[in-house]
Amino acid sequence: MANLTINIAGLTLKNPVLTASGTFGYGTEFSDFIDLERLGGFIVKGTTLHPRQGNPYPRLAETPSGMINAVGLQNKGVAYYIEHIHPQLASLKTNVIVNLSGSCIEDYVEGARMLNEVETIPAIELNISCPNVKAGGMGFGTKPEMAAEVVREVRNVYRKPLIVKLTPNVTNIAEIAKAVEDAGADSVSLINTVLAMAVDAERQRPILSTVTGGLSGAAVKPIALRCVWQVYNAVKIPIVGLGGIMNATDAIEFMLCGASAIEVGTANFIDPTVTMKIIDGIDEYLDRHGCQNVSEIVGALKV
Amino acid sequence: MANLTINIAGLTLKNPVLTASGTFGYGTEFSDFIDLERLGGFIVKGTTLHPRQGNPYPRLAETPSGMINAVGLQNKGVAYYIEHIHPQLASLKTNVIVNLSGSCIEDYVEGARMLNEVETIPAIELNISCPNVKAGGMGFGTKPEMAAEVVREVRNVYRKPLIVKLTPNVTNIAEIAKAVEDAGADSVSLINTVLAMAVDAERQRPILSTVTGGLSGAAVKPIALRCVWQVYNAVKIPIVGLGGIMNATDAIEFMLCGASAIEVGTANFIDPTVTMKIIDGIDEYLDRHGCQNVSEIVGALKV
Amino acid sequence: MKKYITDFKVVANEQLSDRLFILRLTPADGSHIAPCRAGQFAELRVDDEPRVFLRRPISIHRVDYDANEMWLLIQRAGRGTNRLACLRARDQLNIIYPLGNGFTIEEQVPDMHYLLIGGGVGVAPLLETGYQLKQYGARVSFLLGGKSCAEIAQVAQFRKVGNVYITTEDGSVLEGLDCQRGFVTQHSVLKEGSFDAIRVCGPGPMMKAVARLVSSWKQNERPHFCEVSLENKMACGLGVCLCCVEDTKDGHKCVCSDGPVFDIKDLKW
Amino acid sequence: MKKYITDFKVVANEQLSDRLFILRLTPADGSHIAPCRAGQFAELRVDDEPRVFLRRPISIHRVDYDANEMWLLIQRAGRGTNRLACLRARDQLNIIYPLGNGFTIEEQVPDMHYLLIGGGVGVAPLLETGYQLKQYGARVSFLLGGKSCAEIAQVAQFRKVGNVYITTEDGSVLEGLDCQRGFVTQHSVLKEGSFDAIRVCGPGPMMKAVARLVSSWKQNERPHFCEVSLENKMACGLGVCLCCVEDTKDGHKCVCSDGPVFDIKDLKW
Ligand SMILES: Cc1cc2nc3c(=O)[nH]c(=O)nc-3n(C[C@H](O)[C@H](O)[C@H](O)COP(=O)(O)OP(=O)(O)OC[C@H]3O[C@@H](n4cnc5c(N)ncnc54)[C@H](O)[C@@H]3O)c2cc1C
Ligand SMILES: Cc1cc2nc3c(=O)[nH]c(=O)nc-3n(C[C@H](O)[C@H](O)[C@H](O)COP(=O)(O)OP(=O)(O)OC[C@H]3O[C@@H](n4cnc5c(N)ncnc54)[C@H](O)[C@@H]3O)c2cc1C
Ligand SMILES: Cc1cc2nc3c(=O)[nH]c(=O)nc-3n(C[C@H](O)[C@H](O)[C@H](O)COP(=O)(O)O)c2cc1C
Ligand SMILES: Cc1cc2nc3c(=O)[nH]c(=O)nc-3n(C[C@H](O)[C@H](O)[C@H](O)COP(=O)(O)O)c2cc1C
Ligand code: FES
Ligand code: FES
Repeated sequence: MANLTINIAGLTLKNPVLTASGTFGYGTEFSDFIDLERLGGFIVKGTTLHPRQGNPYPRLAETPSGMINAVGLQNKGVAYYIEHIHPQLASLKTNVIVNLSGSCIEDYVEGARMLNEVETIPAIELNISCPNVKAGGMGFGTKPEMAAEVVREVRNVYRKPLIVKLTPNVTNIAEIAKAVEDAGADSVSLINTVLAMAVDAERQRPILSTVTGGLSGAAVKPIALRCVWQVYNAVKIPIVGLGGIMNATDAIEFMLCGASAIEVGTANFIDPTVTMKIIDGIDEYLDRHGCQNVSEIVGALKV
Repeated sequence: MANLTINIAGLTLKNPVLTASGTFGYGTEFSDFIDLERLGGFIVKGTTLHPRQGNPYPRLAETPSGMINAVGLQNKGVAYYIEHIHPQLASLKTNVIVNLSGSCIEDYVEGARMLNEVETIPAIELNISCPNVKAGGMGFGTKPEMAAEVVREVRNVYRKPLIVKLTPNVTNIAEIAKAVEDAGADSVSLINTVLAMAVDAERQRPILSTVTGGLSGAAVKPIALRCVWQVYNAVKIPIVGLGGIMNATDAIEFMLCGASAIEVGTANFIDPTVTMKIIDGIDEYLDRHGCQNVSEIVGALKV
Repeated sequence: MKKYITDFKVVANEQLSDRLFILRLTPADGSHIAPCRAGQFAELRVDDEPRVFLRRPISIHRVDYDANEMWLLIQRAGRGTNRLACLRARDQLNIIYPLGNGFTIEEQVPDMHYLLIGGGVGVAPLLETGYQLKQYGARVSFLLGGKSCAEIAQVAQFRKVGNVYITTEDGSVLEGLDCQRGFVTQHSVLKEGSFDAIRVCGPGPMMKAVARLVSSWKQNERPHFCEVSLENKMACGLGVCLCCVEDTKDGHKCVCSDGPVFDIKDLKW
Repeated sequence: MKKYITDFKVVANEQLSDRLFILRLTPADGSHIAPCRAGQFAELRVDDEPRVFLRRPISIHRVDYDANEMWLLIQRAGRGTNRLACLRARDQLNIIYPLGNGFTIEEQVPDMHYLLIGGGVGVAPLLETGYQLKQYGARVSFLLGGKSCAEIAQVAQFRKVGNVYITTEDGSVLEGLDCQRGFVTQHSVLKEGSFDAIRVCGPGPMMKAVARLVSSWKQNERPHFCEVSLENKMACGLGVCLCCVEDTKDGHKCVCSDGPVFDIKDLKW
C-alpha cells in the first residue's frame, strides 16, 4: 500500500484519480456503482454563467476506438448549480470541482466570483477549450494572449486553486500552457476533445447537428500523452492529464509523462466502475515497482 | 459503371484512389497482391535531396485503432530515386507521384528541379508536414508564411502539378491551405500524421526512439475528415483527402467532405488488397446513388 | 431504482428470423435478477468487435423471475447487434440495468384497459409491460404492426397476456387473430373511448401517427394516457453525457434517464 | 518468391502448455499451400480483438505439403496471441505469406552438417528448416535451450529430423537426450570445427552470445556460416513501412524483407 495522496495546486487529493467534466454528470449518477468518496475528486458538468440548452440533436457519433460529441455545454447555469445541485454534493468527502466555461471574459469572471464564495467548492477547472460552442470556448484556448487574458481576469476574483483546461487543437500547446502559467493558473489540465467530424455516407449528411464535434476516448490517448509530455517540459505548475484513459496502465502512462493527477472521461460510459479499478491498479503498480509515494512516478519517464 | 475519372491539378486519374507516401513503398512490393495499373496512382516513399538513414529503432507503436511511426524519412535521395528506382516504375500505366521532403528550402527547390526534368513523373507531393524529422519537415507546415515561402520557391522551378501535403498539427489548417494556394500550389493533400506518443509503463520509457511520432490509421479518420471539410470551405484548388481510410465508405466520406481524390495509407498494411476493394466500392456506391461521374459526390455533403 | 452492472451468461440464443433473435440471460454468478420496471432498458457491452466502442441500449423484453432469466429481443442493425447475434450458450455479456424510467402503470386503478402498440422490434418492451400490467389487475390488449405477418415477433407470447390485434402492410393474416391491412393507426380497434391508456413503441413515424390520432381524443386529457418509448444514440445510458436528448416542451431531456418513455403531451410532436 | 494473401481454416489448435500452442491450418478454399522457404514467416490478421490493429508476424513452423497443412507454433505474449490461442477448429484466419528471406540452404554442398540452435518459441522456424535441409541431403542437429525441459517445445518432432541436444537452466533432463545444465553456448556439442553451418533463432541475448562465441572460429569466414533470425515490431511485413529496421553494417535494413534472417557478419553485434 503506497501513499496515493498527491497535492496539486494547493489541493490535496487522496489519490490522483479524478473524473472528467461532462462524462460524470454530478457524480451521484454513479453512486450505484462506485463509492464516490474513494475518488481523488470529480469534476462536474461544464457550467456557464447563464443556462444553456446546448446544441440540437444529433450530438453523438461513434468512431474507431472513440466517439465524437457535440453537446455544447447544456447546463442550468452557475447560480442554479450553487443553489440546487451543489448542496447535495457538498458533504461528500472528496473534492467536487466545478468546470466553468464562458462565451466572454465577463461571464468567466462573474461565474468564478460566484463560485469563489462557495466554501465547499475547493477549486475550479476553467474550460477554455470546448470545441462545441460558437462563441468563446475553444476560441480562448487557441491563442496564448487570449488564454492569458481570461486566466488573469479570473485570477483576480478567484482565490482558490485554479486549474485551466487546455485544448489540443493548437500548433503549440506548450506555448498556451506557458501563457496561462504566467497569467496565474495553479495547474493545467489537458486535453479537452480533439476537433473532429463524422459523416453518414449513405445519407450524405454530417452525423452531428453541428457538423464538427469533439473526439474523445481511447483513440485520442496517443495525442493526449504527447500533449502532456510537451507541457510537462514547458511549465512548472502541476498537470492534470486526460484523454482516452481506459485503465490503470493508461493512467500510469500519463503520470510518467508528467501528470500529477489524471481524469477519466469517456471510459466511465463503457465501465462505470473503471475509476475504482484504476485506483487499485495504480496502487498495485506502485507496490510492484517499489514506490512509497505516487509522486515518485510523476514525470519519471526515462528518455 | 459510373465514370471514375477525375482531374486534379491538371493530372488525370483513372479513379480517385491513390496510395499514401511511406505506406506503399515503391508500389512493386504490392504487385503480388494487386494490379498496380488499376490505381489512380501511387505516391512513393518520402524522398529527400540527400540520402537519410532515418531514426533509430524502435520506430513503431501500436495504439487503439492506429499506429505511431517514427521512421524519419529513411530514403536514398532524389538522385538515386531518379536513376535506380524510377526507371522500374516509369512504364506503369498509372501516375507515379514522388513525395518530396526537405530540411531547408534550398533542398526542396533542388529536389523539385531534378524531379521536374523526369518526364515520367507527372506530379510531386510536397511534404511540408513530416512530424518525424528534427529540421524542417513539419516546421514548414505549421506557419502560413513558411509554408507559402517553400511553395513559392518550389513553384518557380517546378512546372508540373504540385500537390502540397499539410499537417493537422496546427490551430488552423484552413489558413495554411489558403497560404499555399496563394503561393501557387495546384492541390493540397491532407492529412499527414498526428503528433503523438506512446509509453511502455512497465519499463517507464517512451516506446519510440524519438519519444514522439506520427499517428495514423482508423483512429485519425474523424480528425482528417474535419480537416478536409475545413480546407474545402477555404480554398478553390482540389483536395486529396487521407487519414485513416480503411474501406470504400471511408473514402466516400472524404469525397463528400470535398476531397477530389483520396489516398490509402496504413490500411495497406492490414489488407494489401484494400485499394482494389475501395475502387470497386466507390463504383458500386455511385451506381447505387445514380451518379454518372465520381465528381458528382465531391463536396456533396448536405449541411 | 438501483442500477447494477452484472455479467450475464447466455442461457440460449434463439433465432426467430434472419434478423431477429432472443437472448435468454441469467446472472453468471447465480445471483437474482434485479427488479425491473416495464419499459426500462439495459446497456450491453459488446466485446470482441473492434468497431464497437460504446455500449448498446436494448429494451428489457421479459424478466422471468422464477427462471431467473432476462430476455432481450434484438434485431440485427449493424456491427454491435450482428456480434450479439453470434453469442452462444454459456458466453458472457456485461450489462448495466435497469435503466430509464419505464412506462407508467397506474397502480391505483386496477381495472384499466391498456392498449400496447408496437411496430417492428419496438414490440420488445411490450411483453414485460403486458405482464406487469396484468399483475396490477389491468386488462391488456396488443396492437402489433409490420410489413407482413412474418415480421411480427413473439405473437404467441403476446397472446398469453392479452388480445392481439395485427395490422400488416401487405395484408397477410395470422389464423385466429384480427388482422387488418394497413398501418396500426388504421386498425378498427384503435378508436376513441375503447382504451383507458395507450403505450407505444416502434418506429418514429408510427409513434407520431399514433400521437396525432389520439391527441384530439377526450381521454388524452388524463395524465399518462398515451406514452411512447423513444430511441436515440446513447453514449452513457445514465443521464450524464447529455448526448441522447429529445427536444421537449420543457427543453432538452435525456432519452436515457428522463425517458425512454415520454408522455406525448410533453413532446414537441 | 510470390506472396499470397489467403484465408486459412483451422484444422486443429493443439495446446502444448499454458503458453504454447500449435495452429494447424489449411487454405479455406482447398487450394495448395504456396512454397515456403525455411525461416520465412507469415503475417496473421487477428480479428475480433479490439485492441489489435496490426497483423502479427509468426514464423512458419512446418509445411506439410502432403496434408496441405501449415503449422504455426505460437506463444501467448499479449492481446493478439491470446486471441489466436482461442481459435477453434474450422475458424478462419487471414494470412499473408511467405514473407522475408529465410535461412540460407547451401544447395550445392549436400553433405554439410548444420546445427540449428533455438531458444524458447524461437525453435519455431527450425523444424521446417530441419526438414528442408534434410531434403537437400544435409545432416542436421538441434541444440535447444530453455529454463527447464518442460519449456522446450516439440522435442519429439525435432528428433524425427536429427540429433537433439538440450540445455536447461535448471538442470532438468529429458530421458535419452544429451541434456546439460546452462545456456546453449555452454553445451559441449557447440565446439569449433563440429559444424559446417549454424542457424539460430531465439531471444536476442542468446543469439548474441552464440554470435560472440562463434565469431572467432575459423569456419566463420565462410559466407552464411552463422545466420540468426531477428525479431522486431512490424507494421507491414512487406518492406514498405520501414518500421522494423535493424542497424546493420550496411545501414538500416528491414527485418521483414531484408531479414528476418541475417548473417551475423553483417550485424553490428
Ligand atoms: C432505449 C432503447 C431501447 C432499444 N431497444 C432495442 C431492442 O429491444 N431491440 C433492438 O433490437 N434494438 C433496440 N434498440 C436499438 C438498438 O440500440 C440499436 O439498433 C443498436 O444500438 C444498433 O447498434 P449496431 O452496432 O448493431 O448498429 P450500428 O452499426 O451502430 O448502426 C446501424 C444503424 O443503426 C442506427 N443506430 C445505432 N444506434 C442506434 C440507437 N441507439 N438507436 C437507434 N438507431 C441506432 C445507426 O444510425 C445505423 O443506421 C433500442 C434503442 C434504445 C435507445
Ligand atoms: C519474423 C518474426 C517471427 C516470429 N515468429 C513467432 C513465432 O513463430 N511464434 C511466436 O509465438 N512468436 C513469434 N514472433 C513474435 C510475435 O510476433 C509476437 O509475440 C507477437 O506479435 C506479440 O503480439 P501480441 O498481440 O500477442 O502481444 P502484444 O500485446 O502486442 O505485446 C506483448 C509483448 O510482446 C512484445 N511484442 C509485440 N510485438 C512483437 C514483435 N513483433 N516482436 C517481438 N516482440 C513483440 C511487446 O513489446 C510486448 O512486450 C515472431 C516475430 C517476428 C518479428
Ligand atoms: C459527452 C462529453 C461531454 C463533455 N463535456 C465537457 C464539458 O462540459 N467541459 C469540459 O471541460 N470538457 C468536456 N468534455 C471533455 C472531457 O472532459 C475530456 O476532456 C475529453 O473527453 C477527453 O477525455 P476522455 O477521452 O477520457 O473522454 C466532454 C466530453 C464528452 C465525451
Ligand atoms: C510508416 C509510415 C511512413 C510514412 N512516411 C511518409 C512519408 O515519407 N511522407 C509523407 O508525406 N507521409 C508519410 N506518412 C504519412 C502517410 O502518408 C499518411 O499521411 C498518414 O499515414 C495518414 O494516412 P493513413 O491514416 O491512411 O495512414 C507515413 C505514414 C506511415 C504510417
Ligand atoms: S446517453 Fe448519456 S445522457 Fe443519455
Ligand atoms: S514491417 Fe514494414 S518494413 Fe518491415
